[in-house]
Amino acid sequence: MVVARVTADVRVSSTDLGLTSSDLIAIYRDMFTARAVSERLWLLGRQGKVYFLVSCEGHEAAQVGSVYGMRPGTDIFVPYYRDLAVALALGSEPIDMVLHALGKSADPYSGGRQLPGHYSSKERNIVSGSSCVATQILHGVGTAFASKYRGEDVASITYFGDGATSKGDFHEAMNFAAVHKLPVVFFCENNGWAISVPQDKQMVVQDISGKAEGYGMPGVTVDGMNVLDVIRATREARDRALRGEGPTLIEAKVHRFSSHSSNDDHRRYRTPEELAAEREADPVARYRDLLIDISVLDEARASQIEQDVINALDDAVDAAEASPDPTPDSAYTHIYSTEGM
Amino acid sequence: MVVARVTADVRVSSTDLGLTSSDLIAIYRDMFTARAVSERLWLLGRQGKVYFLVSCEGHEAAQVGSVYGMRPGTDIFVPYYRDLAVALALGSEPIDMVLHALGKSADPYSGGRQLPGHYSSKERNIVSGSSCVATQILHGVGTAFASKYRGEDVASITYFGDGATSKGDFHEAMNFAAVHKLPVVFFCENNGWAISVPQDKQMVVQDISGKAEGYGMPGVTVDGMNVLDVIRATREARDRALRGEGPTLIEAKVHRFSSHSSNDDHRRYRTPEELAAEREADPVARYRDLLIDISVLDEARASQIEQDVINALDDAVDAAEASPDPTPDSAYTHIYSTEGM
Amino acid sequence: MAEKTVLEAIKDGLAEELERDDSVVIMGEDVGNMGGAFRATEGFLARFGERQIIDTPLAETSIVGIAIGMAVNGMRPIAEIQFADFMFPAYDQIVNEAAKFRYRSNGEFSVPMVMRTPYGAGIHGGLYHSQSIEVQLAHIPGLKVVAPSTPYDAKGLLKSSIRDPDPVMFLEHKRTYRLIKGEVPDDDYTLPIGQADVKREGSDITVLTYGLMVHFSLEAAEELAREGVSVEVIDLRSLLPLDKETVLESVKKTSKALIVYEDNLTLGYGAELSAILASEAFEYLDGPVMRVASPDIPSMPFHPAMEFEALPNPAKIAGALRQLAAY
Amino acid sequence: MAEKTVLEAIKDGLAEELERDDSVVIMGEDVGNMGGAFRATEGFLARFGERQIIDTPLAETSIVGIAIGMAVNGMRPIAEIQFADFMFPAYDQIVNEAAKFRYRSNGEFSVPMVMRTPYGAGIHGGLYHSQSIEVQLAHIPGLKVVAPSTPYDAKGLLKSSIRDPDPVMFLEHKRTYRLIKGEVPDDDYTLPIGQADVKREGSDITVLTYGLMVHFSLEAAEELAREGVSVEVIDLRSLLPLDKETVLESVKKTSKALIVYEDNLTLGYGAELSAILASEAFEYLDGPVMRVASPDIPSMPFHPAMEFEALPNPAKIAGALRQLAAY
Ligand SMILES: Cc1ncc(C[n+]2csc(CCOP(=O)(O)OP(=O)(O)O)c2C)c(N)n1
Ligand SMILES: Cc1ncc(C[n+]2csc(CCOP(=O)(O)OP(=O)(O)O)c2C)c(N)n1
Ligand SMILES: [Mg+2]
Ligand SMILES: [Mg+2]
Repeated sequence: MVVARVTADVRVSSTDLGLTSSDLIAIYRDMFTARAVSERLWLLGRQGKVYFLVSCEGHEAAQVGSVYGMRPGTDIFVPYYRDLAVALALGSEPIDMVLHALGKSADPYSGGRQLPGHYSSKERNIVSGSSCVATQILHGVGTAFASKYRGEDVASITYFGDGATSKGDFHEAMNFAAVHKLPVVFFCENNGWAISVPQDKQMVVQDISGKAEGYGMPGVTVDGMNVLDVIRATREARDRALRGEGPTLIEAKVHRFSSHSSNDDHRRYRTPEELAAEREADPVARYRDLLIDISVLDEARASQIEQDVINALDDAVDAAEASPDPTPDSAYTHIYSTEGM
Repeated sequence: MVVARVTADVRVSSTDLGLTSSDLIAIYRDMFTARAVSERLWLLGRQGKVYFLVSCEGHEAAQVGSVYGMRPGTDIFVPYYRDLAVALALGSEPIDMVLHALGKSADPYSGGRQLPGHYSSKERNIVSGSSCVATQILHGVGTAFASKYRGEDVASITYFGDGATSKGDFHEAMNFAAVHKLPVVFFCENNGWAISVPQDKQMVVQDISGKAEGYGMPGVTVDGMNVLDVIRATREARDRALRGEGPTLIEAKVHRFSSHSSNDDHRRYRTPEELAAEREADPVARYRDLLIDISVLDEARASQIEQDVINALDDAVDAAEASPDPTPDSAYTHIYSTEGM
Repeated sequence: MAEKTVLEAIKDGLAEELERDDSVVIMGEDVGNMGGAFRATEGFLARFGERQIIDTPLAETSIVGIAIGMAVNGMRPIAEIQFADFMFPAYDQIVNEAAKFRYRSNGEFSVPMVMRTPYGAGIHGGLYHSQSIEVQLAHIPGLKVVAPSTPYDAKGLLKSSIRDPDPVMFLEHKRTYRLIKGEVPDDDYTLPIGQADVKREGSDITVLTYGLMVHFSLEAAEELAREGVSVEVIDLRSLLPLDKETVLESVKKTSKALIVYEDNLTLGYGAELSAILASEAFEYLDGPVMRVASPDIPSMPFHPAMEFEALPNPAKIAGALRQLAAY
Repeated sequence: MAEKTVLEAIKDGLAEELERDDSVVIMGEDVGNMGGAFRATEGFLARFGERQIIDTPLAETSIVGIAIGMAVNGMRPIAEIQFADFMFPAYDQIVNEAAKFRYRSNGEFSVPMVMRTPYGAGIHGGLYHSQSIEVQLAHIPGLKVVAPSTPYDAKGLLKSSIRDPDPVMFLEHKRTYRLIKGEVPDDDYTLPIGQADVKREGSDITVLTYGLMVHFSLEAAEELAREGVSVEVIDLRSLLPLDKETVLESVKKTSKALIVYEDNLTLGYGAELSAILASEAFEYLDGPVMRVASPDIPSMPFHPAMEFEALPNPAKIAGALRQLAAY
């Protein structure tokens, strides 16, 4: 029976990944939270309360899986604007996301300075990024260099989309990391689109992982809609990095369920059929089903988790909306250190 | 007997390349001239008459071969600073090289504006380049785009060193050309050094041609010390381009016999043994021997050609030295078109 | 004549040039499938086809670098940079290549290309969708830099830019796209690059400005008029070359100058205008040359409270004008 | 104390900091094997090893971008750009990343890195080994920009730059490397970034300048002294932040200002100095604010006949000083 086989596979899989039942549930909570936050923020956008948004819908398994494959608290994360679920899985709270989206003074990522989608936390080793595509890939190589330089057992992971691979920064980062055998994981969330430009107008090849070879590093393609597969691939890459064998390029194939951003309407360049078909492989629903199949969750427990998340989110939105805006003159701080040299 | 086999091979090789005896001799003349000009300019440098030089010594077969593999007069050439022999094979005269090296007003490439090594000729379809490594690779993609756009039977060839492949421009150029199946040949003269940085500090891989695959284009490595091999590889790439099958990356493995430039002394970072060993595979001497072996040349005829070149070069140096310097106020022309729009 | 927005005028200008000259193409991110981030090329893919409307990979260095090669080989590419903030990866190709091609080849090669890009703040674009980049371009001999403020100017200057034999950086203030409307002739017309336009005549103070700030300055001038101060507003339109004659003539007439720009103060474009006045109109000046600009912060913060704190506005301009008037 | 060249002083400063702080590394093209294009790191590979002296692939975007990541993670990298002309490929990483890291993270992250690069002309480097790049950097809040002119200043400011918590662009005029000598203390010392230095006191005219032009201006001042004109020469040393106090104080004293820089005139660094004077010292000015700079050509041509035509020199500076003196 198919279900039984899947069940057995997953049990083996999760066990040899060292994941307990409560890990498996935590993973689900993170994925569901990411979805719920994305949807709620989108709603706030519709209500005109949020000016700009990037949703992570469709990327939840890839993003959450990548975090569970690394070692949060130790490793260094260099995300891009779509990585809402990365930030959540690293311990960001939904209220942080709402404060950020509203540009509130208490926005923990930037104090209301950055467009929504720019996660940053010194405490959680999430490195601040710009909106400029691909620049952060080089920063992740640099953080990895420093960890190795000091002889630390720390890896870096740097995230980017398929679009980013076209840019010189990607190339230079891959090459340098390979030459220096740096402990860095290149994590590409390939959703097949750079806004409206489909993959075949971006590149000739099908698999972005194939780009690794030219740099002398391994590349793997993984089903980015399957969180356990992503955990496994990321963990292997991390282990390899820490064994001193250098970087790995992981391509997580995913679908972008939403428009590129709240400024975009992807129905202008995609057919309803295409969009509906992609939604069928929903990574959150799929993983939920799996946990129920293998009896890590039952329907009631799952619903309870979801309700708790929604409730917390309701509170978060209320609290964030009531939170003060930045003062005008807060625009003038943190340009330079005030400590002098 | 080895010699006989080589002879037969070369005859077949040159015949199926469509090269007549006089072509074979012209090729030799170009290679020898390039060597002689390089050496002479170096001498002028020693005498303090020339401020800066880049020699093509060691790259002659690759450079001249690439030109004979293309169609001069029709195709578009986008060289870099080391491509003295490319410019010569395309019809530049030694005096042009000397005028250029001296920065004379009659310098046909730039009127004394550019450092020596920056060849340019609208008439000969040699596109002007900067000193900035790798930028020209994108220009060659653009010229190829325009030829294809107008439906012309014209290919472009763009030249660069191993060092240039590290830069984002190379990556972006390769990718775009592959996506648009452009009629362009990427010609990499891999001498294993970016000034003092050896290949293994530049990249992990041995063969630069292997970088092509990640872009979905063919890559070939060719012995850049063997002019006929280079002609064949370039011609195949050109043919492929004009059949509409897209770009090819050619890696010509060569040795840089001289220091990087007249400002460099490579004995600071290379051993005398290494340098001597490389000189043994001299592409000019090797090709000369070959032509004699297959009786296209005999010693007397070869010496005659060489003497003619040297004589012409003597005259060129005298004439160039007597040629006027640029006037100071020639610094102010050609910033914008004077024709208005 | 019809009333159009800046965006519509630009769209018309692009379409007419694509139609007129087959060597003109538009290349950039999302210019095809999506019709551009601001819809400046909406419908173009269907109308002109993939041949003339080229959706490129996400790589600005290559967009500009390849456009240069195309221009060198007989085409007239229009390279779109989706936001001015993303011009910087292409800066090397612009400065070291496009700007120097003619000069370095002693006049043999030229680069007749246009780089179009939306710049400026005021739409809550945050740090990376708000920057001004004119200084980095107008400092570079070999380039032309155009920054229109009205639909009429935008269309006429865009056409001139496309037909120009040299590389033209065409800067479109994104806040003007839909905000600013005006009459635009239906027939083909061009406006010469390098001529400023007196948008409002006055006798007491000269305002030198461009882009969105033209409109804010006109508002302020109107306010000052009610207070009895006559303000002349000069829209530079072209930043390189600069129409120094018009600038000097006006300041010699009014004897007072206020320079308004949105970029951060230090080494903003207005610094050069100040320097010119301090050197070439010194004897005519009856007061300090004043500047209203954004403060020296790295870029515009996202939250409107901070954004509007930092941006110049009609009230700030009026305030400076009052100071000058009272001097 | 010992007499050193600018190059020796820089070399000493680098070596001492590498020695003092293990988090300091030097990365760039040819910094190891070859000891740098100008030999600023000669012998360093042998002395400090491959760990601290990193020969990078030829890719400026990555040199700066990776240095940023290293700095964010606790190191103090010194990224060398072989020639200032090759900074442009890294411009995006400098402007959009290094300069904005602290601001965009609301103060959480900082980028304590130094970018060193030789700039300027006068050595027949042609179009691509001669450019000045200070404007493109000094316009950017979040960066610091230092441009010393003497061995003493170079070493002291270099050490401060390396220890600074923010990204510092350290601009070395390549013509001063071996030309300019001076006394340098043997012991560890630093000079604060942001303080100008009065290199010569005078009472009639103020010259504001930096880099090689300090020396040319001093020569011209000497000449004018013989003609009875007392010229004060201020070496800005730090271009961002600018020591406005020292500048204004001097000009208020002398009432006349000449600004000298090597970059092309339009929107060169001196434009901002002019603008500051025209606005903040207007009432003190007894003559136009003059500038001596290179003409607006794309870069320095190779042949010395053209190069020396274009470059400022003591005679041109003296000429302008005479004009001002006679005003
Ligand atoms: C350098 C740069 N160029 C252009 C943009 C505008 N832009 C923002 S996201 C994007 C597409 C990115 O696609 P991809 O890397 O595949 O990531 P995805 O959004 O699909 O996750 C573009 C073109 C930008 N932010 N930065
Ligand atoms: C963008 C840029 N960075 C640095 C330099 C300085 N530089 C000139 S040539 C060179 C090495 C180039 O090596 P390669 O591409 O292998 O060509 P080769 O000289 O070996 O033929 C370097 C670093 C430059 N000219 N341009
Ligand atoms: Mg994508
Ligand atoms: Mg090489």
